[in-house]
Amino acid sequence: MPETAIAEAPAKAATGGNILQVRNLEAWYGESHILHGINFDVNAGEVVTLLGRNGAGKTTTLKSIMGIIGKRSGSVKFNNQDIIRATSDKIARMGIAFCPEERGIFSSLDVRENLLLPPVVRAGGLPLEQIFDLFPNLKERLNSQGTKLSGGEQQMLAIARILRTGASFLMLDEPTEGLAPVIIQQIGHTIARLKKEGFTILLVEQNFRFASTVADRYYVVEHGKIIDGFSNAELAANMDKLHTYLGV
Amino acid sequence: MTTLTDDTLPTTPRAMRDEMIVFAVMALLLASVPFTGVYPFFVMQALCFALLACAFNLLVGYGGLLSFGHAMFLGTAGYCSAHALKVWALPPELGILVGVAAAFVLSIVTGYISIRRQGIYFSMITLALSQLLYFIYLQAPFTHGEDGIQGIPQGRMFGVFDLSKPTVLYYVVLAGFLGGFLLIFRIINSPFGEVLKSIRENEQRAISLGYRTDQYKFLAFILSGTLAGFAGSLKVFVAQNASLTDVHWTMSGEVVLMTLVGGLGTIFGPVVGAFAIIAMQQYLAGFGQWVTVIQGSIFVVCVLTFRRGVIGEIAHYFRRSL
Amino acid sequence: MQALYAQLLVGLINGSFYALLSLGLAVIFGMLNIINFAHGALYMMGAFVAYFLLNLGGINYWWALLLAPIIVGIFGMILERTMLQWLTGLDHLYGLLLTFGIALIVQGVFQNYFGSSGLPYAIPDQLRGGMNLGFMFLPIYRGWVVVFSLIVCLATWFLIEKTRLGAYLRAATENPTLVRAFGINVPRMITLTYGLGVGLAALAGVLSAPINQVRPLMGADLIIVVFAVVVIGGMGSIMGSIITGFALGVIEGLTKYFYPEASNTVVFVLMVLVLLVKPTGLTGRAA
Amino acid sequence: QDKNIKIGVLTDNSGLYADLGGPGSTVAAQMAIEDSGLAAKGWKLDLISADHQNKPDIGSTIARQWIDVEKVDIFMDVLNSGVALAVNNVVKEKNSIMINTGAATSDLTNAQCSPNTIHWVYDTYMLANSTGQALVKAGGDTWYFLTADYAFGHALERDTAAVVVKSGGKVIGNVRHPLNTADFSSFLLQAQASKAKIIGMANAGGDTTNTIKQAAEFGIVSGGQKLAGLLLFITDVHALGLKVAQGLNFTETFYWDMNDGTRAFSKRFSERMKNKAMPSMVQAGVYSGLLHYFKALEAMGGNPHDGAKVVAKMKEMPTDDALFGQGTIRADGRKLHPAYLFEVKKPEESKGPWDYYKLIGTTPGEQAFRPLSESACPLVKK
Amino acid sequence: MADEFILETEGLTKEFAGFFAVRDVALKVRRGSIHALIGPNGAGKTTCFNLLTKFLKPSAGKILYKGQDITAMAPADVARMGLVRSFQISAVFPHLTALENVRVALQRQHGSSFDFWRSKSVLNHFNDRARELLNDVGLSEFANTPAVEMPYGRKRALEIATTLALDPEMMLLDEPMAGMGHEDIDKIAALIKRISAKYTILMVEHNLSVVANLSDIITVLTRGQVLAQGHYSELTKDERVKEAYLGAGHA
Ligand SMILES: Nc1ncnc2c1ncn2[C@@H]1O[C@H](COP(=O)(O)OP(=O)(O)OP(=O)(O)O)[C@@H](O)[C@H]1O
Ligand SMILES: Nc1ncnc2c1ncn2[C@@H]1O[C@H](COP(=O)(O)OP(=O)(O)OP(=O)(O)O)[C@@H](O)[C@H]1O
Ligand SMILES: [Mg+2]
Ligand SMILES: [Mg+2]
Repeated sequence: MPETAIAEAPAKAATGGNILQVRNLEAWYGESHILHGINFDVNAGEVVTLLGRNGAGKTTTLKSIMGIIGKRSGSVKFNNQDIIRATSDKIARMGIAFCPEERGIFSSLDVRENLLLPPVVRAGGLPLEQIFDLFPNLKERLNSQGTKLSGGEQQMLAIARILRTGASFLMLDEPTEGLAPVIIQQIGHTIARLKKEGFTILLVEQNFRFASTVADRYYVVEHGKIIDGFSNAELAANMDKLHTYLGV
Repeated sequence: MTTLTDDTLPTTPRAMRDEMIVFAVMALLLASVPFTGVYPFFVMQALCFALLACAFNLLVGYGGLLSFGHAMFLGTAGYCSAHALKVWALPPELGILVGVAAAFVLSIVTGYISIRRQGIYFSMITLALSQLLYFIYLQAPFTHGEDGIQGIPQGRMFGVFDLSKPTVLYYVVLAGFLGGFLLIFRIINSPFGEVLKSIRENEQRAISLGYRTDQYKFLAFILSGTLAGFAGSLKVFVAQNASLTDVHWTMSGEVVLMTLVGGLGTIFGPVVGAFAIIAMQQYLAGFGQWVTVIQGSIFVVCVLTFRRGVIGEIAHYFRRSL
Repeated sequence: MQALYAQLLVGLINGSFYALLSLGLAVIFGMLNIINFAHGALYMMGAFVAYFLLNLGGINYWWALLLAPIIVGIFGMILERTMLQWLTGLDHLYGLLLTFGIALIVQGVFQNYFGSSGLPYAIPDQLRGGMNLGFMFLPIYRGWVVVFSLIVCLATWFLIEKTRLGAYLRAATENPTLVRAFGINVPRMITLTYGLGVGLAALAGVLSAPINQVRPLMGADLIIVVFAVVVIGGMGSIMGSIITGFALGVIEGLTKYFYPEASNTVVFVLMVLVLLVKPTGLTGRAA
Repeated sequence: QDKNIKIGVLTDNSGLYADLGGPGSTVAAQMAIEDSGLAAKGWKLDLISADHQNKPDIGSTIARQWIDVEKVDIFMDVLNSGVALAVNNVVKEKNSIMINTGAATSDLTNAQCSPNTIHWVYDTYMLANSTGQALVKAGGDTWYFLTADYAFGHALERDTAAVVVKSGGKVIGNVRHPLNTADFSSFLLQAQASKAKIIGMANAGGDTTNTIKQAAEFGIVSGGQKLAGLLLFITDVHALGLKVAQGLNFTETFYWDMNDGTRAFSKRFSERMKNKAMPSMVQAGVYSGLLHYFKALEAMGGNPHDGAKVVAKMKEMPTDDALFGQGTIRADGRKLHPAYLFEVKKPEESKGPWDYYKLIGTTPGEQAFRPLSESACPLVKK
Repeated sequence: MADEFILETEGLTKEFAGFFAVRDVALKVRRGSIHALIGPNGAGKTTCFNLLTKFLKPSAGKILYKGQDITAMAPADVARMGLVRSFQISAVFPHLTALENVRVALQRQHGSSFDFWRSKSVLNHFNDRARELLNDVGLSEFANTPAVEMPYGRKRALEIATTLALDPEMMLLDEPMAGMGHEDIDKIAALIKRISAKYTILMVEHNLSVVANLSDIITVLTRGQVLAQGHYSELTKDERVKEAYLGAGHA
């Protein structure tokens, strides 16, 4: 697919093309070598989940794609463009958005400012009305301080604010951690709706039960490597293996 | 906020032994100074500042409290000792006692006010208190303002040691320094020191274990302030004057610099730092107007390139605590 | 009573300098988490640049008001790029020591070339003379300083608290990596912010050149007081430092009238009292 | 007896007083060495200098080290009263010599006088005396003092007030300001309100220059009041510029444009200075004091390296040089020479750079300085 | 009565500038039980803990511990009475070794902690007890490892060992399993079960299987107030709990 076509219709590019290609990705925190050659692909319009134990390197993988880790090597192609050397602000402007594990709600900003913080990087983001449709809670709390929201609302806010930007490729890191079951369900619904809207989503999850309700495909990360991958259809056949990988 | 001493290494019995060896070497080197032709007054002055820096380091390196007003203890003890020696004509040992007692009282008062504040606010409140004292001393008649207390008699320590003899004075100052240093060393490696370290590491946790942390910080503050006062009293015999320089905030800044250059939170760092800075001041005096520029550059280089300080870098290299 | 009014007004004038300087410090602390000890030296540079513009380039006061902050601001940005940016994430102490070193270097160099007693800078002709207000003789220049700095302070406050840029800045203080991952060039923004804070200092320098001697050490004595203002106002709080700056000027003015001996200490007494009652300053966020 | 002399210039090279003494003092000392012609007569002269950073303990440590290690024979300049008093003690203890040309405190020749110290150029007593007396005589009979709030300021105010009263004037008020005040408007308003004819500035350095500058702004001088500086130097006038400094009255004991001798020296001096500055009285004192010291040594036929002995010899010999004219050194170490009351010219009166002063009165040395009868110096036999 | 319930609150309330994080909570914790506090995010669980351990001052209400009113006490003093907490974010002394971590707690128990003139070698006689405690939580081989270098799950275990060293009567655990992998969760759960034989435990946890397996009784908080209380099996049937916490789809 030629690049111009993607630029014109970013959000609707859900035609199944290969949007992200990670090859041989290695990453370091200071001296410690964390990723040892990660390889995987994400196709436009699907939800892909990275599974793995604590410290396997899932978060690190997302951060390396986003360009917010000290040192990395290998190749990360987004829409056929190699972004391994780009700084994170450039990467964001190409249309990748990242919702971190710790949510990153700013306490010195109110909810509205938090929501409007990320600049619009391309046309095609969700308009505010649609966002409030997805997360009615946020509309009521627009003027309260960001970190005064409850944990679940903070998580919604964190997702909501990257939908506005026009980025069509979302990376969500453990969106359910520390949340009450009722809120986890809500987030599941949201992800399903986003998929329908044409977003591509790369998800990191510990909560396998939750992941299985939203994902199209899975990759398993261990010791900084992808050790397995299968689609939702193959899930049942792979349950045993998953038990050994994750100790579920 | 990151802590100042991120990479403090745990103290093991082996580390204790290393430290004792280094201490013995240091004591021997210092004791042999009068036989080497090194100018003793320089060393004496450096020893006083080294003790001051060690006392300061006790508070910041092990208590996590960065005081930006430690000059107030140095200066207060200095003025009080000087006054006691000159006006009341007390013998040296009592003169020192008066100075140390004054610093002790001052540290109780200022500690009581400042100890409950955290981080930068603690630094600022100590700075404010020391500035207050500075202006009081500037105006108080007994300090003689800008002129300072001059021509302080040195006298005879315990009626025996004639302090006007440089060699005698040197050993008295050295004994004072080593005594103070050993006390600090002991404090750091005492049950109290252990608690202090754990408070620095995680105060909330220490509280939840039932420690009334303010009391420990208060005691650390008093110990540090009193020892800094001891350094101030010793210095009176070396410089034979007591002046506003010793209470000015730039002196507090210099103490921070010494400790930083030597290595924050290391036992020997402040000593090395004090010697380095004092030597620099002495030998740069000839560079005329470039002194401040050179001094400033050292600050910059130090912060940008070897933040752990001399001893800190060495210790880090050998993975030992020194 | 009349004398009292006069003192109040005079206090306000001093307050303008405190406000401008502490505002710059607060911006830098709030956004970069650096306690900028070089602030006094940069203030001094502002005054010197105005002097050079006039004496070497024949550029007058009005242009200096614009140019000096830009020139010194650029100098500040170079400092940030080459040194300060390496301190991100470290304890405050290191930023403080580094900028202290920079201040020593800058002051030393200026002293070496321009001596220490200073250089004269005349009041611009348009602002010469004074008005008789009945209760006092108000030099027009001083009136101008109050009005102008008030405007600058409020404009800065608006820029930082009320605009998009301000939101970026505040967010970047909390979590620069994340803000950058949203597509904002944070390092450049921080550099510009430091430039802004420094520019404010330089602006105060230009304003003070006609009143005080243009001396290499003119900022060194002021800096500690300005620190106190920032601490009293609450570290990093923009409005806090503006209000405290002006208020402190007035309080100091009153002290000079009623008990002049204490006018240098009153700020520290105040600081101790404020911190005892309110540990994070008047409007400060928790440390 | 050998013929080696080592001279140490201990001064403020980097601080507030660096223009007053500083590198210029070293230049003056160098010129004195050259002009003495001693080198040609087989003497060996060495000069070192250092920055005491205005810290008494640094000053005294350097002094001690210079005497013990560098074998320095004589200390020159030593401005800053605190440092001077500290060095005074060291010099006395070690039997060295100090010719102090920079410090203001009159204690150096009073309670703290020493057989090893000569105070050459000026002191607070003289400044108060000369300025106070002359101004009252010229009609300035009501005074308001603006005083730096510490020992030095208090002493200056006390001494001047005494002179004012003795000469028939009246002190109608005072205000004390803290050291290193940046803004004097509050105090100036009070001084203005007092309606005194003379506002006496009992302060120094940056405090004085800021007072003057801001007084101009508040229209104090144009309103008919006069400012009297009690410790002010030509370097300050230069820094202020004539526009601001015009009309100021104060006392100095040396001005470059007094006569051919001073002009010749000053021209040579200024050529050697980086910023082409004319000599201050402190720097002039270094030159003149050193020449007298050399004369004494020559008369003794060598250097005995015995401070008290050399100083005694210097006191015996009358002084005479191109800069301060003829004079004597008293038993208490006070060098006597005339004091001049100057008024700063208006900008239009000035013919060029550094043309700043009009002489408006001269007090002979014997009357200008503290009389021995009032001295608390133990060296003075009563 | 006082014997049956080790901790009781009456009308416990905490207000943050008009917002009630905890409102009128009456909690009774039975001696020797494992009592769980659950509720949606922002329900006020952590705030409750902070009130009980005095890290926050209640706006209103009363706290009785062992029949004694502790409402006005300082946090350190509450800890000294045997009511000890853990933190939501793991709290250890990072640059002390595991052994030293535990020893700091033992030292408080046995005095001498102000002795600045004695050598710390006097502390060595605590070593045996410290090792015993580390052994209890399965950390024997980590005794000389600085806490920073330990994996996350082990830090939590260390925290519990340190707490045990105080020989408390009651422990408050705030999300002890947060962010842990499955194996670690099982280990810590087993540990908690084991120590509950001796101590009373009040804990906050979002992991339902843990709550279901461990707790004797559960209190559900929402919007700062107690919504329901009972056994897991009862609560899963409660419509209000389903709506507020478990979610519609919960089996
Ligand atoms: N800032 C850091 N500095 C050094 N090492 C780090 C840092 N952050 C993470 N690590 C290490 O990198 C490894 C991978 O961490 P990562 O956060 O990617 O794991 P994860 O798979 O996301 O685990 P989790 O499920 O706990 O979030 C871990 O061993 C971790 O200890
Ligand atoms: N210091 C504070 N100031 C203002 N509001 C606060 C403060 N601390 C907590 N809150 C508010 O009180 C409510 C309860 O917070 P708390 O931390 O107790 O929730 P929680 O039940 O522990 O939630 P979670 O499961 O996410 O940990 C939240 O809405 C929170 O925003
Ligand atoms: Mg992760
Ligand atoms: Mg919580």
